[in-house]
Amino acid sequence: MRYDVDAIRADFPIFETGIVYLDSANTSQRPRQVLEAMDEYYTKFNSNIHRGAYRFSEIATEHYESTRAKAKRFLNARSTREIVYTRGTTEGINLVAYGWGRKHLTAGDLIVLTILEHHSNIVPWQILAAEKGARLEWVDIDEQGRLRQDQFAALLEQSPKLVSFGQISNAMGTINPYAEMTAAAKAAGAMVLIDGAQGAPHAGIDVQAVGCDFYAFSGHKMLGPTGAGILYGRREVLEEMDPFLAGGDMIRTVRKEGTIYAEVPTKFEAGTMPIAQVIGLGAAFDYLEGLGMSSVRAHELEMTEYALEALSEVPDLTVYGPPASERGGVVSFDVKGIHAHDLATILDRHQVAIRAGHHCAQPLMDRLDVSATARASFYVYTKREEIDVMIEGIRDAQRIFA
Amino acid sequence: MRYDVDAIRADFPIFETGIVYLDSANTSQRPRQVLEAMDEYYTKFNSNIHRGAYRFSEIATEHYESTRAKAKRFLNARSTREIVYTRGTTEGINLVAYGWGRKHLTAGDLIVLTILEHHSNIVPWQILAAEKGARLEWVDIDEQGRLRQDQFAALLEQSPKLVSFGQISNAMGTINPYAEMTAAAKAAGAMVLIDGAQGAPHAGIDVQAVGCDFYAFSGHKMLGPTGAGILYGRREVLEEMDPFLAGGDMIRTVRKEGTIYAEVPTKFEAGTMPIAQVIGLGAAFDYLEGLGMSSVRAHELEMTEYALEALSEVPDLTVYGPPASERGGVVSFDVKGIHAHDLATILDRHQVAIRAGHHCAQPLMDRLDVSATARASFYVYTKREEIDVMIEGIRDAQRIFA
Amino acid sequence: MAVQGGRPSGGSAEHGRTGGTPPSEQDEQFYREYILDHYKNPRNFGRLEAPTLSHEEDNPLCGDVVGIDLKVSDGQIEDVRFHGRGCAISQASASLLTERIKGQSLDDARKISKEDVFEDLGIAISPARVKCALLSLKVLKVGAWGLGDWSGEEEE
Amino acid sequence: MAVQGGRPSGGSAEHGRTGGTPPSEQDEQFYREYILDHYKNPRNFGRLEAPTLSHEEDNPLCGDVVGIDLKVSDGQIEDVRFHGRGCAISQASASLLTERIKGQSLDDARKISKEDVFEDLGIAISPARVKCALLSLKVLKVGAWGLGDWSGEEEE
Ligand SMILES: Cc1ncc(COP(=O)(O)O)c(C=O)c1O
Ligand SMILES: Cc1ncc(COP(=O)(O)O)c(C=O)c1O
Repeated sequence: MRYDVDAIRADFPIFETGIVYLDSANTSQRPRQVLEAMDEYYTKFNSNIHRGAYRFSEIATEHYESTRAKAKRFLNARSTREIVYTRGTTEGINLVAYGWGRKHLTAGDLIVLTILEHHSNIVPWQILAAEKGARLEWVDIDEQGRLRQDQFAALLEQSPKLVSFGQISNAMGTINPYAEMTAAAKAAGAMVLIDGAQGAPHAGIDVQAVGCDFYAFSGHKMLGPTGAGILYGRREVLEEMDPFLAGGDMIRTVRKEGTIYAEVPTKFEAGTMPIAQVIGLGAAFDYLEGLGMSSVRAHELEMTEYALEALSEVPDLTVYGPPASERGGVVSFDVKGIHAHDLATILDRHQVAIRAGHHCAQPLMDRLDVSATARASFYVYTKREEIDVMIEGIRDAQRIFA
Repeated sequence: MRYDVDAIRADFPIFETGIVYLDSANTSQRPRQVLEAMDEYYTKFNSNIHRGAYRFSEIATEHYESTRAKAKRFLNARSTREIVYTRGTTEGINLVAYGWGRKHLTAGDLIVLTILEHHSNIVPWQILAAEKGARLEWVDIDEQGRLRQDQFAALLEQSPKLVSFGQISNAMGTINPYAEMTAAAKAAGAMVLIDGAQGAPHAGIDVQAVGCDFYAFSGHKMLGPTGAGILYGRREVLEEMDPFLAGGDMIRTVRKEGTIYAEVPTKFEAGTMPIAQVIGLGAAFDYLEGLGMSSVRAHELEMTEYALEALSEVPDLTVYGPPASERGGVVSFDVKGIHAHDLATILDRHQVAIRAGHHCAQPLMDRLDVSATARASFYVYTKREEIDVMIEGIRDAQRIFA
Repeated sequence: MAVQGGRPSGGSAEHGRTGGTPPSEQDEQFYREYILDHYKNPRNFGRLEAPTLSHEEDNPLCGDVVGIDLKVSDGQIEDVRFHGRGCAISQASASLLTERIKGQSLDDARKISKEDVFEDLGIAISPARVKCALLSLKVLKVGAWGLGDWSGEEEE
Repeated sequence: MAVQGGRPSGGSAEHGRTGGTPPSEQDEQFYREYILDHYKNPRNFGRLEAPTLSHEEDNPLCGDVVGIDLKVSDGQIEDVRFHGRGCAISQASASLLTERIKGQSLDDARKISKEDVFEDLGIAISPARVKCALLSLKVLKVGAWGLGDWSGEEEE
């Protein structure tokens, strides 16, 4: 089946505004199917879940829980009990830091991160390490933005308690060898968390085949609404973790004298959850499943190749990171003499939305010795012509700043 | 201006389904204004906030931040810096338990709760108390479901570190004398958290006049979407708290060696927030402001009086809690010989949605020595006729179970 | 979540009163005579003197409690009693279950499925009431045969 | 959030190219000649030998850095230098600010407002760029007069 990008774009009302949206690694656009799923909840059976003793609540609960089954299938998890709803990647990683980390880490323990990480996969571990007296070590990159596997192997010899790294870098686009890294880390006895914020939308994962213990990602980067994400956790690991947020619904019984928690995943879902957003996320899974994740990846690869080719023809322009085949739909670059922010402002005048800044990856910026880069990122709806408009805008900026 | 409930109902698409929705204390319905505000974001300027360097992101940021100004006005807070976005009441209370409680509580410290509390205002403190070796004490109720102020006063003499209680009980409807209680607790040197989950939608609050340190509530109970809520915190208190969730956006700078946090409230808002939902919540504030909170309260009082009157004519029916003037729009009751769940099922057949169960207030159920009650709750769109339909359904249930 | 029983479920939010049947008749159908009878006059209600096996469980969400005492000899359930409190569905289902297993062999009782319980009840059980309907079966499975955390719910 | 500068903002998501002006001309207007000139040829750039006051701040979001050295005597700013790196807006605004305060009394410099800075820049500053435009003023206010955490942003 041909990948029909125009047909796909017709599902996204936002494109009627004329925007050239090249910031999907930040947050994606959402198709009307996702918006309709939420509106259906709000207008047809709006009610709270689990607790109700009436029909609306039952329908809402079914819709809400059906997303768990979709997530299970998307990830190839063993059980829906391994699917915990969160607000997004950041909450998922924090949940692990609090519920698993606070319980299991002690002074002197080693946590291995990489220099490619997003702040959300750094700061929770810094706080945890400071609290417990644990150590953090960082895997560096080579000149093409690839993780230094020799260094990683050396760190594994120190028997880290936890290894946490991104499947795909949001700042450089690097696709890490996550399956191999997980296998090596598991063999070294470490717990493995994969930050799937960029991986889930653009590549997907088979958590059983990869064998990671945790996989955190955000719905809003994969066509879903803001406000809902997923933490996958291996059932045995989830079961022996402490709860994180406490309150209504995550309990079995509450007595003045003490509380018995519910079973996983309910134990981690306290209070009224983002019901409509979880339902919207379900529609996003459906949409991506309809396209097929391999088609999504193929389309992005095509866009990335096209963009890298086009950018290579612009003078005084540096691209960071590996070749297209080793990268997600993300291109970070720098134009000589034009600060990324100025570039973004000028592109904005051409209706082109890119991101400029540190991409929540300051340690990586320090490593590259830049304070900011410009970043264009692509998704299911990106067209060649949009990349052309961006290139035109870059050349315009060069004329202005000449 | 007359309170025109039919005009209000016309704003709520859900009523086209014919439902008699008497479960608003659980979650409210949402007017189309709220849904439209979110759809506008999704279809006209969908993008991430703060980080973007283009027009959409600026518009989204403005909309997102404007809710903070609305919340400030709704609560009469001193500054928008005192408004922290959360997922809801539960997350707000947990944020305080982690960010303030973990830092300031030590062994032997006293936390005062009440027997009326929702699990979300119990379990976080149980966990904290267990971790720190702190004590929990509970204020009991009298026979009409009012908090025993004599007992509260006695507990204050023990100089509690924290007093945390609900403005209005979700299970019994009791409106607590929260201003007096806060003043007394502050005079005794305690920190005061008010659980405003039921108070904010149905009564509102003036946090400066009341003088509480924290006020947590949920958007979804006050016409807003699921997934967004607010924690008010006094600025000085917020400023010296530890952060809670860590990650993107809540930082100023991240270095491998350590991280500097952003100022409040950003310090507490990690990762991509529920942008669309916060915008929707802003529209909910607008809607309630349009009605006026005193009109909302007056309408609910009318409905509650009407319901109490009508229920008093049903034989073998016990109502829990205080008279209408001292209660929010919540009526909990019990029909002899019919379990609340059976009653709810039969009412459901009459298209009437009520809640049956422990209402996430098991300690209160234990205190009342019941395992479950039936609960009807009212809001801005409730009509007398709906209460009539419920009464008819109750009588039908009595016929069936006779 | 698996939806049990005959009441159809799914994406539609149709909630109207169907056809010409007034609600009351529907409800009487729903809470069939004999279910109400089992609720009001539970069979095998009480405790056994010296039970071979005894177990109790609750459904914390609505406070239903069911406990079952069994007297077993030679692999046969010679006597059974249940106690508890809660909604009509949970108590009637317990009463019906005791009728089913009394005199049965343990082996046969072991094979009782959720579907059997729904069939005994003979009415459509909506998702919210599934836990009520299956509480007594859970007591039997977990208590009498130590089946761990059998929760009465299918996983997908 | 207060919206600074002339670019209108609000609920509308209009984003179209207005009128007949092609984008390039608009941009040239936006990044006016003299702003680009101040960016490429910053005035008073460098450091002072023995400054009376010296302070540096960064804008962590985009990495802009501005530092200002002042030589003050008898309440007059006798000399000033700035250093830093970053976008055109932040660097031009710093350069313009040094021109404004050089030779001024401290008292007068103390009164410089955000509006003055926007006026010196003479272009519409979009919300995302406000922090860039005001970084140098912040350096002056916080560093030279110890105004605590003046953030360059209004609170509502
Ligand atoms: C009094 C009270 N506190 C806390 C909560 C918890 O609110 P949420 O579930 O929105 O976090 C509720 C609502 O369920 C409530 O009624
Ligand atoms: C690699 C990576 N990790 C984590 C995050 C944080 O995700 P969220 O902001 O949705 O919590 C992001 C996105 O910003 C990301 O790209």
